[in-house]
Amino acid sequence: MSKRTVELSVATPGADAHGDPLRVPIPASPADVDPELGGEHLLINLGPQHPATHGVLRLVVELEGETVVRVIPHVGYLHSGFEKLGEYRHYNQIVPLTDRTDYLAPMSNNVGVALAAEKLMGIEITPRCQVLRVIACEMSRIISHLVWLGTTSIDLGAFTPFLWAFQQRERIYNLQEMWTGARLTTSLTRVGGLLADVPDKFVTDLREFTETFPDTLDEIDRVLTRNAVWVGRTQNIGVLTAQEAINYSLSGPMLRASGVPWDMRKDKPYLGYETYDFDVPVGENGDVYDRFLVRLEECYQSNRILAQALDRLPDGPINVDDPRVILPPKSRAMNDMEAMIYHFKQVMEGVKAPVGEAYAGIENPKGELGNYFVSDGTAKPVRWRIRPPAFINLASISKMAEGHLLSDLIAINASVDIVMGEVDR
Amino acid sequence: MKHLETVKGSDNWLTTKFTALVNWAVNQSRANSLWPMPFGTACCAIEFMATAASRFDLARFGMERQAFSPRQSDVLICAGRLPFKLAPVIRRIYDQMPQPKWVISMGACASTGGIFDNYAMVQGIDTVVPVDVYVPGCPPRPEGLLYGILMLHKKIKGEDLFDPSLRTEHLLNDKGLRLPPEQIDEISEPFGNSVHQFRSA
Amino acid sequence: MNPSAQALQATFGNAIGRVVDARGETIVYVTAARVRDVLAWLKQTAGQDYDYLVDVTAVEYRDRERALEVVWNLRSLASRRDLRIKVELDPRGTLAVPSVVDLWAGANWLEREVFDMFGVTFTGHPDLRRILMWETYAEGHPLRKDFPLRGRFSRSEQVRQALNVNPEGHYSLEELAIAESFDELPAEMRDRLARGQRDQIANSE
Amino acid sequence: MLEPYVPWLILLVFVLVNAAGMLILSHFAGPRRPTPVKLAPYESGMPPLGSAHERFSVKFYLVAMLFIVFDIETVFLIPWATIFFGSGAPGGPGMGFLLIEMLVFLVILFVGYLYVWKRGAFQWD
Repeated sequence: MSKRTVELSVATPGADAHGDPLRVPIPASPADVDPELGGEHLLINLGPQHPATHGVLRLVVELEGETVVRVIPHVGYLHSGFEKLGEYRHYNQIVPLTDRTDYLAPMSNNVGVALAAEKLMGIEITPRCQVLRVIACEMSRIISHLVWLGTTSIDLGAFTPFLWAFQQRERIYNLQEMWTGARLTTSLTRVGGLLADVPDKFVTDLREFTETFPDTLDEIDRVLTRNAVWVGRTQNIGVLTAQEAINYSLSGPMLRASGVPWDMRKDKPYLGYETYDFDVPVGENGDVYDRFLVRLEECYQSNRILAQALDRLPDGPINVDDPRVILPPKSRAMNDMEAMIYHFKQVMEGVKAPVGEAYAGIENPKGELGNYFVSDGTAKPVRWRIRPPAFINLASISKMAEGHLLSDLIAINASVDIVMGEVDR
Repeated sequence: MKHLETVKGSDNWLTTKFTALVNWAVNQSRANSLWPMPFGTACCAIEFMATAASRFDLARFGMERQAFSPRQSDVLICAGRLPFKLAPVIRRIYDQMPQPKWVISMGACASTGGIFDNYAMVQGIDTVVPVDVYVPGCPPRPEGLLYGILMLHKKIKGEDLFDPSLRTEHLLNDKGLRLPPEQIDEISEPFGNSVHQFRSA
Repeated sequence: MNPSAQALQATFGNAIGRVVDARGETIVYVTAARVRDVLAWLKQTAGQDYDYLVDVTAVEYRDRERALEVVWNLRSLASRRDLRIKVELDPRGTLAVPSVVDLWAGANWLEREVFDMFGVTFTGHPDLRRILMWETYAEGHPLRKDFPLRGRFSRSEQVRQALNVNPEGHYSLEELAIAESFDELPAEMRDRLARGQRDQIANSE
Repeated sequence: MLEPYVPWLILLVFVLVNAAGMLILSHFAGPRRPTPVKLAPYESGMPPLGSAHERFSVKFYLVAMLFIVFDIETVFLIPWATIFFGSGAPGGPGMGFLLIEMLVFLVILFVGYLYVWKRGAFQWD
């Protein structure tokens, strides 16, 4: 930020050699004459309780006039000790904990922890369960991106996309409620299967959603993408090059917006994602505008995956039929002695895992969500580590925000798409 | 006008009717234009946003204007769990709200610490700030929160304007707590399933 | 079996301990002294180029004899290979491990969190402070196995500590310096900072 | 002679009485319960640090002054515009004369605008 000096001078009654009035220069810019007069830095708190911090994040911002000199983020204001609680829970009891970490994409978190537990125990899930889990992950991606779209557009001044986005979210909430009984805290998966099979009305409603959802996306696209204010506020703001993105271990839309084509669904496929036909949007210059375009395009792609998943939904059991892992149905448990014993052992002692450890990373809407279980043979994990994509993406905000205006800092903070439940765990 | 007839046992017909009228008028206007201070921390905040959005529409209850600063808000809605690191923040914001002010504790985690009976979580925000209405649920459905708000309306309409004890400012006592320590320990006792949280093996 | 494991054994010989290959993952145990060179080697040599740090964490086992492990998950984006490096530390001894912030900038917060939760100090970390708990948190390191689930203090003491945390619990010394507001600080805080006393607040009984 | 303005004056009086009344009434009737925390500045729930009375750089003051100058210019345009179109009345000034007069005013201000532009006051950073 260069200090600009303004040369002002005042004509005095005297005359110089050429007879012109003698001009006496006035030190116009105080900063040159007396740096102390230039104004010290102002320290403000974009504190835990702030409409633009998307949760209880706290940014201590050092300002010079309007320009951000430095941003010091403080997190931990929603630290709820999930990993400590995980060590006191059976594997199936950990699933309800996971909806509360990233509460914008609850089903995707349930699938993540179930995949890690099944990888630890070496369980192969049924094809119908695989497709249903893909449906769950893609629905979570849509509602998470819709919340991001709504709140970011509010931050930058556009209120209507928030209402459009939340109207579509309510439709997915209805589907989630139909499937699991809860709008938000779904606790969908169990080790080796799912909570319940989808009701028939679910398939028709989801089909109808996939047909009408792109219209709302087109409206949001038409309102925002070529909107002069939106473009002006987001283009080449908070730029991260591909090299910096990799060095800061970013993941998900943040990484892809900087031009690194890494998507867990394509590069380390799970749940049969390699058999689906979808493409991964990759940005060029890694600014806030590219992250918006990447996330908007991802909504379209998720919609395509949902349509394909509905076409190929095989019928058959949703749970693997291994009585040590999945509760026997109530009818058999009450009549058949062996089933009752399995039922009793599972409820009282939980599902035992072999000694060892397993890490399973999935493509969560925020980035690569990893669940790392270490087990010593008992039914409760020794260590449950959540690899938090939002936490790691947020760490780069001080690098992105230097030198920008304060209003750009709000746009950058919104573009990181943080959810504090996952950042603080 | 149902509320007016319930005034009983008052000494003098004329004055009681007058105070009842003033009470009715002021409380009615207060209840129907509560500006919420959404102290949204966790999952309940998303459900609060869904309540404020177009389907469940908080605007029907005069709560259209969400005030994000304590200076212009009447009811502090603690939507979501409250870790210990956030306790001084909610205490400071509650103190900085002008009277008359109320607090709705939305969700099981705010009301009792919920499933987080561990080192990081305040076991119920009533150990930090006085709470008027507890809304159960994890998260409470938007209808649940709206019912909680209606109960707060009923409470406000029953308040007496001329009773100073309702509106006095209670700061932290000399020990730096809101309640005596033994009462806080008693409130934060583990109950239900979390009593069975044995060793971690 | 990840080919990098053999390459490591060939290059570093006895610095590399056991190599475990289970469930499609390769885990390499490294001695604490050489872990810094191993990680730098993995990142910088042409054949390996593990340029992406997935995660840094720590694991403590329930039986006290087993060592506390610090875990690095590395990934090479080009060749799509994952590798997990582990270092075993004595839980009762001093927990110190070299920091890798200059190799991968993403490790900054991850290491701060491991320090906050386990008490493992990362030597060479630019700004090792607590990240999840407030800075003057006096109950210790929560994820250690000897730390009780509900914390060491009584609930009322925890609430009292939380409600009365001093301003420097919220602000790092660096921010206090930025604000150049040392003379505007409350008097008792000023002399407390001058005395360098930043730990527990005096019990006001 | 003032008949057309009477309703406007009544409105003005009502507005003044209303505004002043609300201020004075709330000042006296409104209960005040100050506490040290309530009077402290609101900084998103954090204890405030440092004072807000820092010195700002001069460019903000410069822009404010420029805004006032060019805003008043438009204020003068409004009454002129009201009489400009109806000015064919005999004996009154002709449209041409009014146009020239306003153009002179605008040119003078435009020269000032160019001077300020060249001096670089609009250059923000």
